[in-house]
Amino acid sequence: MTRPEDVLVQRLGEAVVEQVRFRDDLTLIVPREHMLRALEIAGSTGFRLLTDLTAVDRHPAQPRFDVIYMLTSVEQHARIRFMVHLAADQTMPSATSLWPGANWLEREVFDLFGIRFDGHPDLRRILMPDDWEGHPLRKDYPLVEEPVEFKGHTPKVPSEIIPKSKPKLL
Amino acid sequence: MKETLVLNMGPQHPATHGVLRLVLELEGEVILNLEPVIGYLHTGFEKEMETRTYHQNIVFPPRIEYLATFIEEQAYVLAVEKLLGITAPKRAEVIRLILAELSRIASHLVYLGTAAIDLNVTSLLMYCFRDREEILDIFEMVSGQRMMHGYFRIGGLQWDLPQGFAERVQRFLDDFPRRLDEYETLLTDNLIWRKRTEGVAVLSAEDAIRYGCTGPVLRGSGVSYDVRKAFPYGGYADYEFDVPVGSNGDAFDRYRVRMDEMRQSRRIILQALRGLPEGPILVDDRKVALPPRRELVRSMEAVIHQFKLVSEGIHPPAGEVYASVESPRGEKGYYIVSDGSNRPVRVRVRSASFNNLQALPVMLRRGTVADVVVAIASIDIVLGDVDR
Amino acid sequence: MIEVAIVAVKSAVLLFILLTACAYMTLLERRLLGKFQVRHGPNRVGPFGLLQPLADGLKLVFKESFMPAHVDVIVYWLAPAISMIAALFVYAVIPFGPEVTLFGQRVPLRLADVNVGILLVLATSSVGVYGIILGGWSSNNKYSLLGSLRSSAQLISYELALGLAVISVVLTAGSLSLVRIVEAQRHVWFVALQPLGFLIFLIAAVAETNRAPFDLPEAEQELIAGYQTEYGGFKFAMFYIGEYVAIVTMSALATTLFWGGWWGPLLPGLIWFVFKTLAFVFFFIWLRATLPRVRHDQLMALGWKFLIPLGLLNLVVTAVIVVLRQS
Amino acid sequence: MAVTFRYLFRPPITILYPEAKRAAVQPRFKGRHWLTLYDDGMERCVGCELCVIVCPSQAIFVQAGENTPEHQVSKGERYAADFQINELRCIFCGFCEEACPTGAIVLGREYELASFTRDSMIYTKPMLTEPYPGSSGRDPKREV
Repeated sequence: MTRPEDVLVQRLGEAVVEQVRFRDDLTLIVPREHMLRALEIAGSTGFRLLTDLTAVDRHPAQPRFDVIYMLTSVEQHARIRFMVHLAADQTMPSATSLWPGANWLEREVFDLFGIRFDGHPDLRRILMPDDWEGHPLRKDYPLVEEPVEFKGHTPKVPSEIIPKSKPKLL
Repeated sequence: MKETLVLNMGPQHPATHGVLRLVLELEGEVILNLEPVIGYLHTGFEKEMETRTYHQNIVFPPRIEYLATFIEEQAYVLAVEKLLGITAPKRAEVIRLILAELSRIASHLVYLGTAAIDLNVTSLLMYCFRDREEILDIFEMVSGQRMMHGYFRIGGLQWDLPQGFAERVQRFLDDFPRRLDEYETLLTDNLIWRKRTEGVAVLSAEDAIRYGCTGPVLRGSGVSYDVRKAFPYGGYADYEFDVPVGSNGDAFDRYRVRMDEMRQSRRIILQALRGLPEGPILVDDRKVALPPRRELVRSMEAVIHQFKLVSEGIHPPAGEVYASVESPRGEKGYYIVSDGSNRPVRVRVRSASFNNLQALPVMLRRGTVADVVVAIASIDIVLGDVDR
Repeated sequence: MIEVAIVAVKSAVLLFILLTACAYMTLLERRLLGKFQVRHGPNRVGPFGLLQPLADGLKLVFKESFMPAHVDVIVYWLAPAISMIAALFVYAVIPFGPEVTLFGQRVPLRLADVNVGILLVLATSSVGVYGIILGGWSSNNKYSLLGSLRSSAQLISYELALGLAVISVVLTAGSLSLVRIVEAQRHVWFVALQPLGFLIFLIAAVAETNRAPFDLPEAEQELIAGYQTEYGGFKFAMFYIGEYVAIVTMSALATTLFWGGWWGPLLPGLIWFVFKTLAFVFFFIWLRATLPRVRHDQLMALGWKFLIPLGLLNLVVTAVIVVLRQS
Repeated sequence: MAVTFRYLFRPPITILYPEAKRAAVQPRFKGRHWLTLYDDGMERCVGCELCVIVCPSQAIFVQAGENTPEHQVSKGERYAADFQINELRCIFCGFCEEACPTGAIVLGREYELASFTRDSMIYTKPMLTEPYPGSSGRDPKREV
């Protein structure tokens, strides 16, 4: 039996630059310019539900952002994840023409990461106030902290109490 | 040219279930345009979770979505376990499942009560909360807290079940169907209730999928998609239950679906209680789980593990996973990106309410002000979940 | 001279009783709702919360009398007053009991026996709705406006049905005077002769008093208390009194028109009257604890497509029977 | 309507707080903190700061001091010279209790923790330490 993911990968062909499989999750890395086309193909292959659309900030690595699309096939019970590497100054094509539900998700990514989506009908901030400056989920956005109040002592700020360990690469 | 009235409903409004603001453009009482404005409860949980260890982050999920607390914890814990490549022992898994299903009942009861009070059935709210209290009492018995439990651990549970747990749950479940029937007499058999919900806030199956709706909203529209069946997690594959599905996609169908889901949850719990296995409740991996407390006095090694695990935390391998569960509101997923350090690089909370709420303008095309209330209640949003 | 004094004393006593009754109705309602909802209800102020209405009243009177910007000041003040006065005025003609003898003076337990009493009742209770409409309009608030619009729509739909039901009773009794109507029920209460009329009257009465499940003008969950939104303090209290007195009025009317007024075995008439009225008040509260609210278009549909045709039918049938019996 | 009518005669389920309290909180209830003692009166806390580290809301502050033979406070080398918990920050997750290797910090049964000033909600060591062994409800002879 061929799984829907495999069918999709076959149909996408050249558009997929890299396939990553980690703990049964299949991630397809697609270049930015093919993304919309890839989503359209995925949609017609049965992955009709746009479960999630989000981004990850890899600062200071380059390219800085990953934009992630998670699709689900409601009928065939399969999932697929698309990932686009995006430089800080690049924009993404909007998926709102394929899924009206992408509207808010893209607004959220814009709000929290500052990634712009071309062709989005109404790209405004959604969670933060309209006059907010900066994009909070970027890694270079400072976490504003205050030490907890104690009598006669000023402890370290919360995020420094457990030191962040060095990333170990597989 | 027609004159229209722009009405700001919320963020302080009795029927918006939190700090939701709706901008309505009205002609008389008929809605021409509707735009939900969210973000009033945005607390930056995703950012905060990046600054804490995997273990500390257990406290956040129930605070994000405060009605189905155990399901939230389950979702997060499952995601981290998937990242680590471990599974909890069988007994822990079953206990989680029982508590998650109790959470589902508790959450649906809040839906039922608030949906009823939005239509001014004031009494039902109290009846529902009475039943919910009993569930919360059970939760307190198990975890020591009624809502923000912090009971699930990565790789298992904090404690085993207390004495008398099964009997208490059994007692609740024995009485529960009778109460549900009572509520159905109050609502399902009530002409006014049916008139107010049938054909109101209709969402077609096609629209529901296009807007990314999940949970009872999607199932009410006739799509049988339940994460518990589609991508079985946490042992759901072992139990028999049905996925109730509606047909018209209106507020009444969503109500029916939730009522039936409560009965199904009861069925699952009964099966799970009967088949509750004995055994450990925490994985025996000192890199993930704290050593048992009795070892701390005897073994120096245990103390060292305890110190190391608490002060440094868990180090999952670099990678990214997405794990989701079926919350009472729909698919609740945690997407965790790890770089191999003790803190996540990114935790993305896929919330069902966020997507479901987005479909509100579609549901209320040419509806009236009175329908807004019904529609919001039928989506059953939790603003903490929407804004995170 | 002595008649005037008696009427004055009676008015004062009645006013006092009504206002107190209205205050205690809030307590009764809250306690009963509490009972319905398996909780206690207010019980902090005084034994069983008996002083709660007093505390509420004092609070409302002494509260700062605020006024939102851009209101139409005169109408804004006038509206609650209309609402309250209209509600109280109805009691001029409601008979509470048969004549009693007090201090050697025969005192009828009513303020006046107007020969078109029932018309007066209907007329004044309609005036009460103007209070709501004007209040909502003058508040300069969108919710209030919507509430008052709903109220006017409701008034038109239900006043008619109410009237039709009442006319059937009038035909049966052969008089417009409330006292005569009650006296005509000495042997058979009209609820037995006019069951359909009673049903129509009951539904219309609930709608007329803006009570659940027809409390659309207030509709807390939709319109945030509708026309009352911008009112506070004493002005709000007047609205409140208006509303609760209207409930008592409708209960008293139902008793008078259909349940034989003061007639009843053993006990004195006044007690029977009060007892029956209280039973209806209880019914109103019970409805509130149980039923969902209807939508305004459904409310209109119920009124126009259902109640009014039925009322007309009832009227025609009654008329035919009355004529047949006379001939 | 019959349903609500039936309820009219059922006893209320709410309790008249504050006159009537909840019958009993569950044994596992996570309430206010206590620093427990051994049954000989020694402090269990050894000032290791694990609770400080694990606390997700950083509500705990510990300053360790060295035990000396003349001034022996706990059964280890060190003891908590100062121990404060900001109960306003505390989210009652119970992680501190779980992390504590000597079982010194426990969450008690008290849930009425309201106060009028922020200052009075910062519990200091004298407020946190049990007045006598076992007064927090935990057996002072227990192993951890």
